[in-house]
Amino acid sequence: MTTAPVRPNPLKTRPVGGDRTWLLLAYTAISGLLLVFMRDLVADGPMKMLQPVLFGGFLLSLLFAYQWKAAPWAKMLVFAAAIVFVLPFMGRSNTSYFDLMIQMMIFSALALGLNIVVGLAGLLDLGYIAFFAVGAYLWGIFGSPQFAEVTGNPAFAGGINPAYFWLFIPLAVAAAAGVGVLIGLPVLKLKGDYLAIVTLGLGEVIRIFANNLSVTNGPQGIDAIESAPVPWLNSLAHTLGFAEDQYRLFFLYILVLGVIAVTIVVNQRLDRSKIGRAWIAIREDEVAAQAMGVPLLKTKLLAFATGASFAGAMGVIFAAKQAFIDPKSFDYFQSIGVMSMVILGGMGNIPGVILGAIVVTMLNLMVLPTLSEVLQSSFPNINQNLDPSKYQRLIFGLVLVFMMLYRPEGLLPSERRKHEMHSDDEHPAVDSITTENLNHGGELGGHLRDGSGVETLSPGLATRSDNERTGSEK
Amino acid sequence: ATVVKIATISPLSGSNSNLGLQIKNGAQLAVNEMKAEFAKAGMTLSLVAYDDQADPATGTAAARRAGADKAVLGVVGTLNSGVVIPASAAMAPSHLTFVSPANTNEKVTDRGLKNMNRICARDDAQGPAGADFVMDNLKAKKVYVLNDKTPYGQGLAEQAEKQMKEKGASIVQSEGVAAEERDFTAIITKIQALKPEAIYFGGLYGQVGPFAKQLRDKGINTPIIGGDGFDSDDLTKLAGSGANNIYFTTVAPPVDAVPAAKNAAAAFQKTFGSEIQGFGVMGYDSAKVLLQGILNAYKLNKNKVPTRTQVETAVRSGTFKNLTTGEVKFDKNGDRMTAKMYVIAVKDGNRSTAGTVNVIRK
Amino acid sequence: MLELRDIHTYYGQIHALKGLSMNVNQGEIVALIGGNGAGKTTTLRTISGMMKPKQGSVSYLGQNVSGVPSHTIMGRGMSHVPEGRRIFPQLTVRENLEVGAYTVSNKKTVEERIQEGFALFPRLKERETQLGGTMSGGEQQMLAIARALMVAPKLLLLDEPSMGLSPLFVEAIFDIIERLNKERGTTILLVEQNASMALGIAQRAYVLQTGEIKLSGQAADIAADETVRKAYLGDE
Amino acid sequence: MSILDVQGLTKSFGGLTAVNDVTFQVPERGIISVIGPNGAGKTTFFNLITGIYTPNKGTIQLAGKSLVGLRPDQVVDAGISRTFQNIRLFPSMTAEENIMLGRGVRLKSGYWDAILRSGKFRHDEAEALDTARLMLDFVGLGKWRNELSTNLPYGDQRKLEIARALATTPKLILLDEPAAGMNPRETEDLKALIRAIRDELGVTVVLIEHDMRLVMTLSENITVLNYGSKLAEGLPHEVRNNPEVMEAYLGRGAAAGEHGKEARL
Amino acid sequence: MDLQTIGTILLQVAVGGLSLGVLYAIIALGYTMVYGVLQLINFAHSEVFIAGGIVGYFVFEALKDASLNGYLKLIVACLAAMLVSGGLNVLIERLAYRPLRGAQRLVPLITAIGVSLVLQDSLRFLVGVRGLFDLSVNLPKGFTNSITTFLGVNISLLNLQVKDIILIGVAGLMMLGLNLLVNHTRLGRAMRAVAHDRQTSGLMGINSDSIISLTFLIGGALGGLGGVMFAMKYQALNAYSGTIPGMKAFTAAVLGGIGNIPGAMLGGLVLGWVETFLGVVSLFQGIPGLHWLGAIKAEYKDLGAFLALILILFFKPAGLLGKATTEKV
Ligand SMILES: Nc1ncnc2c1ncn2[C@@H]1O[C@H](COP(=O)(O)OP(=O)(O)OP(=O)(O)O)[C@@H](O)[C@H]1O
Ligand SMILES: Nc1ncnc2c1ncn2[C@@H]1O[C@H](COP(=O)(O)OP(=O)(O)OP(=O)(O)O)[C@@H](O)[C@H]1O
Ligand SMILES: CC(C)C[C@H](N)C(=O)O
Ligand SMILES: [Mg+2]
Ligand SMILES: [Mg+2]
Repeated sequence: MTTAPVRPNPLKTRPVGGDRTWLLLAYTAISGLLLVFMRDLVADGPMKMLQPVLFGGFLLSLLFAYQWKAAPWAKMLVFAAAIVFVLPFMGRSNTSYFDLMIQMMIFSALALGLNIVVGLAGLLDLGYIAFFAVGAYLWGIFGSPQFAEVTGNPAFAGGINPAYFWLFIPLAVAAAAGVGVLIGLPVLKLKGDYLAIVTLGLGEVIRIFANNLSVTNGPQGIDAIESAPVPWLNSLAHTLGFAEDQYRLFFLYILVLGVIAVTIVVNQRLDRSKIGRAWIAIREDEVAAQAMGVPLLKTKLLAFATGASFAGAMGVIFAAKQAFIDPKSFDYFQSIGVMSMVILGGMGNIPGVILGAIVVTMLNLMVLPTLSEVLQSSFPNINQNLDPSKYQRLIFGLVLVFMMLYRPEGLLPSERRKHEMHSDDEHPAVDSITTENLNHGGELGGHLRDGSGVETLSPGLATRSDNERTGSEK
Repeated sequence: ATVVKIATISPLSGSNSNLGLQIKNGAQLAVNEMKAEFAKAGMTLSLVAYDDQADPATGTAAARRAGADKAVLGVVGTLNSGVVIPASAAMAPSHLTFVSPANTNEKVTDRGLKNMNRICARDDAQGPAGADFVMDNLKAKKVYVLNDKTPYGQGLAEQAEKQMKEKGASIVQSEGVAAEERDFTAIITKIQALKPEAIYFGGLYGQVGPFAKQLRDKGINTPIIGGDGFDSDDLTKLAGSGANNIYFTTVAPPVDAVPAAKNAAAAFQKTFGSEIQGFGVMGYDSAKVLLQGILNAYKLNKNKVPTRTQVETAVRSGTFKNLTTGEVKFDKNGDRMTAKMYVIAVKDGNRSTAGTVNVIRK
Repeated sequence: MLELRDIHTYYGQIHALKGLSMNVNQGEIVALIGGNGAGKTTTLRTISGMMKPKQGSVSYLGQNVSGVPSHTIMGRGMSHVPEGRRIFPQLTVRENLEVGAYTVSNKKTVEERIQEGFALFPRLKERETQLGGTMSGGEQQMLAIARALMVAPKLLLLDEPSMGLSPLFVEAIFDIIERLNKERGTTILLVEQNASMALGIAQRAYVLQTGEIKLSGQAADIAADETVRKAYLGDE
Repeated sequence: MSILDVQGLTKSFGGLTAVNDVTFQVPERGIISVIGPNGAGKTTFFNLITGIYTPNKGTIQLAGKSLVGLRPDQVVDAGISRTFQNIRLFPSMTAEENIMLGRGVRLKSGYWDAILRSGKFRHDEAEALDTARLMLDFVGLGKWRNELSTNLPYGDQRKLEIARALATTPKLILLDEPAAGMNPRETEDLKALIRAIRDELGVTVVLIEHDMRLVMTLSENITVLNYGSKLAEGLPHEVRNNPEVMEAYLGRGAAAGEHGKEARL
Repeated sequence: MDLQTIGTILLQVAVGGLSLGVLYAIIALGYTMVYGVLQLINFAHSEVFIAGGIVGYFVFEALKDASLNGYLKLIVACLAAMLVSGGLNVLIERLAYRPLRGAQRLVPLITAIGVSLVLQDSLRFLVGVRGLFDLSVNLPKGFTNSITTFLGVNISLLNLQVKDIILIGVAGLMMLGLNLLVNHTRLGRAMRAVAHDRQTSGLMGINSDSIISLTFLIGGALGGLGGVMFAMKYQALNAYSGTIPGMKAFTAAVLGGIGNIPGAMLGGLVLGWVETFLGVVSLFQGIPGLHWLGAIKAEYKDLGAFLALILILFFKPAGLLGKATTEKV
C-alpha cells in the first residue's frame, strides 16, 4: 500500500498549446527588457499610460509560464528571473512599484485565505477583512508608540522591541483563527446569505469597535508602527543599491513571498486531502455530506479558522508595511474587494485567485490612477463636475461587470468549478441545464440544499404567514 | 526647459470629493498664475493631481507615486489628517515637502517631520477658539459635544471640550456619530432631553447641514459651533431653513474680506465653473507657498532646479507673502507662526464675520 | 401532432441525441423505452423546449417549435411530467396545482380541475396545505401528475410516471393514462422503465439506445421482440 | 442476534404521525425489506435511524449502542450508512472522489497531517484511494473512475451511491428505493450486487423498494408499514399473501397476475 | 430622572424609530423582492433607490412654478421616480444579471457591486459633486409642520411631523399591497415558483424572464418611492446617500427573514427602533443602578443594529418572520 495517491484528472489544469519553451523565454526576456529600459521614457505625459502596459505585460510572462506548455526549467527560470531580478530591480528604481508589488502579494494572500472559505467550503463571508484587522491591530498596538499609551509606561515610547515581530506573526495567526472560531461557532449554522450578512455585520462590529475604543486609538489610528529589525538584510539591500527608505519594503517583499509560498502550500495541501473533499462536499450538498460522515460544524470551522489565520498573518505584515493603520482600512468595502478578487480570478483555483488579486490591485493602484493622472494633466482646467479622476470607480465598476459577463467562471477557473458553471455557450438552451438545476431543481431551488441537517430556510419569496406545514390530520 | 511639477493629494472621488476638488483646483489656479514666472526661470511648471479617496492606504500609495516621479518637488495636501499622517511619514526619507491646506490634527506637525508643513490652524488652536466663543460670546454654560468619529472631528471636539471644561462649562454629553450618518432622530431626542445651551460639533458641513435642518425643524434653536469643516457655502444650502445660529472657526478668510481672495475667486469661477470655497482658498495659498519655496530654493541653488531637500529647507525657512490668508512663516515643526482665525456666523442663511482671533505660535 | 426530425441534442460536449426522428399522432399513446442514459429524458426535454436541439426540427401541431422556450410551447396545450418530479418545494400542494394551471385564466375551471386532481389522488386532498417539499416520494409523484393535468393537455409527456409508486398506484397510474387517452382523447408520449406495462397500454413504441432509435413499430410487436425482451424486460 | 434493534419508534410532523410506534429488528448479515404504500413513513423511518430526524419516542440501538440523539455523521461513524431516494452525489467530484469522501470517516489523519503531509496522511490517502478503486470495481463502475459523478447514467449513479456508502465500512447499509428508475434487466444486476454486499462484504442490508419482484426474491424478511405503523412482518410469501397487505399495498393486479413486473411476483 | 421624562423619551424613541424604520422598510422591500426571486443581494438597489430620490427632486424642481396642489406635485414626483427606478432596475437585470442566469450565485453578486459603483458615479455626474439640497422650498404646504394635537390631545412632545405620517402611511400600504400580491395572486405564485425552479416554471407555462423583470420593476419602483420619501425626509441628497440606508435596509430585510414581505417591514422597524433607542439610551444613566448606560454613547448605535441582527439570527436563524422549513431527504 505505498501507491502515491494520484490526483483524479478533472482537476488537472491542461497546459495550453504545443511546446512553447522558447516563445516563453523570448516573451519574458523582451517584456522584461522593455520594462526595465523603457521606464524612464514613459515617465511623463500621455506616455505614462504605457507604464501599466509594460508592467502588466511583464507580469503576463508569469501567467504564461504557468499556463503554457514549456520545459519545467524554462518555467522555473522565468519565475526566478522575475522574482529575484526584474521585480526587485523595478522596486529599487521606483518605490511605488515596490509598494504596489507588496500590496498585490498581500491581497493575493488574503484572497487565498478567502478562497478557502468561499471557494472551497462555499461559505459566503463578507466580513473577512475583520481578521486582517485583528492581525494588523495586534501588531499595531504592540509595535508602536500606542503601546506606551495603552500601558501608560513611557518606557514603551517606541512600542515593544520590534524583534517580537517574529513572534507576532504566529500570534496573529492564532488570534485570528481564535476569533474565527469564536465568530464561527454561533453563526456557522446559518445558511447561505444569512451567513453572508451576519459576517458582514460582524466585520462592521469589529471596525466600529476599532473606531471607538481607546486601545486602537479610535479614528485617529495608530502610526509609527515598527517592522522587524533585520540588519543583515538591510546591509544586503544597501549593497544592492536600494535607498534607505526602501529597506523595509525590501525586507517585506521577501517576507511576503515566503508567507505566500506557505499559504499556497497549505491551500493546496488542504484542498487535496480529506478535509478539502469534505469542504467541497458540504458546499455541494450539506445533507449528503453529513450523512456520509462529515461533521458539518467542525469542517466549516476549520475552513473559517484557516482562512482567518492567513488574514491574521497578513495583517501584521500590512501594519508593518503601512506603518499606520486606522479603521478605514478595514471597512466592508475591503471585504467586498477581496471577494471580487476571488471570484474574478476563479474561485477554488489557486493561480486564478492570485491572478484575480493581481488584476484588481493593479487596476486600482496603477492602471486607474495613471489613467486619471494622464487625463488630469491633459485637461488641467476642466469644469469641476467633469473632473476625470472621478471616473476611477466608475471604470472599476464597468471592468467588474464586463469581466464577469465575459468570463463568469473567472479568469482562470478551477476545472471543477468550470464544470459547475456549465456555461453552455454553444447552444444556450432556454435555460441552460446545469448540474445544479438538474439535481436540485434549479440554481435557485438548489439553494434549498443549503440546509444542514434538514432545516432549510425559506429561500424564495416566503410563503404563507401561518404555519401550514402538514395537512389535515388523519 | 526642465519639467517641474507639484502634486496635489486629496479626495477627488467619494463623498469628500467636493472639498478635495477645491484643494486641487485652488492649487491649479496658483500653478496657472505662476507658470510664467517659472518659465522665465527655465522651468516648465505643471500640476499632477492624485486621488486619495480620503483613505490613508490609497493616500500613501498616491504619495509614493508622487515620490517616484522625480519631477515632483512638493505636494499640496491632503484634506484628511488621517491621510496626511502616514503619507508624509512615508515621504519623509525622500524629503518630499508637504504643504497642507487643511490638516488640522496636532499630530500632523507634532511628529517633527522636516517635510510636513501646514498653513491651516491646528485643532488645539481652533478647538479652544471655538470654545472661547461658546463661553465668552454665546455665554453658554451647558454644552453638548458631538463629533463625527473621524480623526478630524474627534480631535477637534476633544480640544474644544478640554478648553470648555477648563473654563468651567458643564459638558452634558460628549459623543460621536458616524460621519456618513444623516439621520439625527436619536441625537435630537437626546438634545431635547438634555437641553444644552450650545452644541459643539466636530464635523464637516455635509453632515452639519442636515443636522441643523433636522434640529431646527423640531423647533430647537440652540447654537451650533464647529471648525473649518463647516467652511463651505453648501452648509447654508444643506441646512436650508435651519441655517441659523451656526458658528465656525476657520483660517480661510471670507472671500469678500480680502481683496486678493476676490481675484482668486473670480479666476476660479471662470476656470472651473464653480465658486471657490474655503478649501479652494487654502489650496491656492498652499500651492503658492510651495511654489515660492521652490523659486527661493532655485535662487539659492544658483538658478538651477533645486533638489527636494533644498525645497524642503526653503519652504520651512521662508517667509511667504501675497497670499489671501496673510503672511506665512513656519515654526520648527512646520506650523504657521501667526495666522488670523475668523469666527464666521451663519444667520438666516447668510454668513458674516463674528470675530477674529490671532493665533501665534512660539 | 408531434414530429421530430433528425434531432441532435448536446449536454456541453456530450452528444445525447444523435439524429433522432419520431412522430406521435393525434390520439395515440406512444411508449419510448430504452436503457439508462439512452436519451429518453433528453428527448422529452427537447420536445418541451427545456433544451434546444443543435440540429433538427421539432414540429408540434404543424408548427416548428424547436428553440421555442418551454413556456410558449406549454401555453399550447402540451404538458410535461418531468423526471425527478420537480415539485415546488416551498409551495403547498394546492399552490403547486394552481401554478400548474398558470395558463388557465378562468378561476372556476382551475377550481374544477383541482377537484378532479383531488378525486384522482385523494392523498393530495388530505394534504392540501402541506408544503410540496415535505411530501413523500410517491406523493410528490402524484402531485407532479396532477399538476400536469391542470391544463387539460392535448399532448402529455410523461417521464417515468410510475417511479417510486407503490404497486397499487402503479396500476392506478396506468389506468389513469389509459382513461385520459380513451375518455379525453389526450395524446400521450410515455417514457417508462416499466416497459412491459408501458407496452401494454401503448399503441406504438420506439426503442432508444444511446441517442438513436433502434427499433420502432406497434407496441405489441415490440413487446414480442426477442432482443427487447432480453434487454429491457428482464427476461433471461 | 439482531444488529439493529428499534423499539417503539415514533415521529410526528405537526398533526401527522409519520412513524408510529414501530418496533423493528434486523438480524446480523440479513437482507430485510421495508415496504408500504406511498407516504407510509418508510423514508422517515430511515431518516430517524440515520439521525436526520430525532424521534419523538422510542429507542434505536446498533449492536447494543444507542443512536438516539446522535448527529448523522456520528451515526455513520457508529456503522450505519445509507443511500437516498433522490440521488445525492457530489456532482463536481469524480466517482472516485465521491467514494474517497465516504471513506473519510474511517481515516485517522487530521488537519495538521494534511498540511504537513505526514506519513499517516499519505498512508490514509493511499488507503482511501485503494478503497475507492476496490469499491468501484465491486459495484462494477471501474471504468467511470475519473468521470464526474453527474455525468454517469442514472442507474450507475445509484450504484455509485451504494459504493460511497460502502466505503464507510458500515455494519449496516440502508438503501432507499435502489431500483427506482432501473429497468428489469438492470434490477437483476442490482439484485446480484445487493447479495454480494451481504455475502462478500458481510454488511447487513435493509432496503425500501416498490419493485416487488426484487423484494420478494431478495429479502429474507419483510416489514410492511402503513400510515406510519407496522402492518405486517414476515417471510416474503407470508407478506405476499397477507390480505391486508394486498388491500393496502399490492393491489388486486398483483394477486391476479395480469401484466407488468409486479404481476410476476 | 422622573417617570414622566422617561416616558416622554421612550415615546419619542418609538415615534422617531418608527419613521426611520418605515424608510428602511420600504427600501428593504425592494431588496427582499429581488432576493426572493433570484437569491441575489442586489447591491445596486441603494443606487436605484437614491436615483428615485434624485428624479423626484428634479420633478419637484420642474414643477416649482406649476399651479398644482403641492400634494399633487408630490404624487407626480413619486410616480416619475417609481417609473424611472423601476425601469432602471429592469435594465440592470437585463444587462448585468440575466446573461449570468446559469452562473454561480456569487457571480451576479460581483456584477451587482460593479453596477452599484457605475451608478454611483454616473448619478454624481447628474447631480454634481455637491449633491442636491433644500427641497423644502418646493414642498407642499404644511408638509413639515409638527402635529401638535391629535383628537384634542396634545402630542407635541412626540415630535411628529406631517411628512412622517405620510411616510408611515405609504409604507403600510405598500406592504399590504405587496403581501397580497405575492401570497394571494396568480402572479405571486408564479414569482414564488420561479424563485424555486425556473425550468419547471417554464413547464408550467410561466415565462420566468418576464416574471423576473416584473419583480425587478416592482422592487425598483418601491426603491424609487423610498428615494422620494428619503428626499422628503432629509431634504438633501447626493449620489452616495443611498449606501448607508441601503445597507441598513438590507440588514433589515435579513433580520425580518429575507424574502418575506412582512418580515422586511418588521425588520425595518426593529432596526429603526434599536438604533434610535441605543442613540438615546445613555440618558437613562440617571436611573439608579443604570449608570453604566452612560458608556453606551450614540456612536454605538450602528453596532447595536448589527448586534441585534446577530442576536436575532442566533435564536431565529431564518430571521424574525422567516421560517425554517424542513427539507425532505
Ligand atoms: N445534465 C446533464 N449533463 C450532462 N450529461 C447529461 C445530463 N443529463 C443527461 N446526460 C447524458 O445524456 C445522455 C442521455 O441521458 P437521458 O437522461 O436522456 O437518458 P434516459 O434515457 O432518460 O435515462 P434514464 O433512464 O436513466 O432516465 C446520457 O449519456 C447522460 O449521461
Ligand atoms: N418534514 C415533513 N413534514 C411534514 N410531513 C412530512 C415530512 N416528512 C414526511 N412527511 C410526511 O410523512 C409521511 C411519510 O413520508 P415518507 O417519506 O416517510 O414516506 P415513504 O414511506 O417513504 O413514501 P414513498 O414510498 O412515497 O417514498 C408522508 O405523508 C409525508 O408527507
Ligand atoms: C475636511 C477637513 C475639515 C479636514 C480636517 N481639517 C482634517 O484635518 O482632517
Ligand atoms: Mg430519464
Ligand atoms: Mg420514501
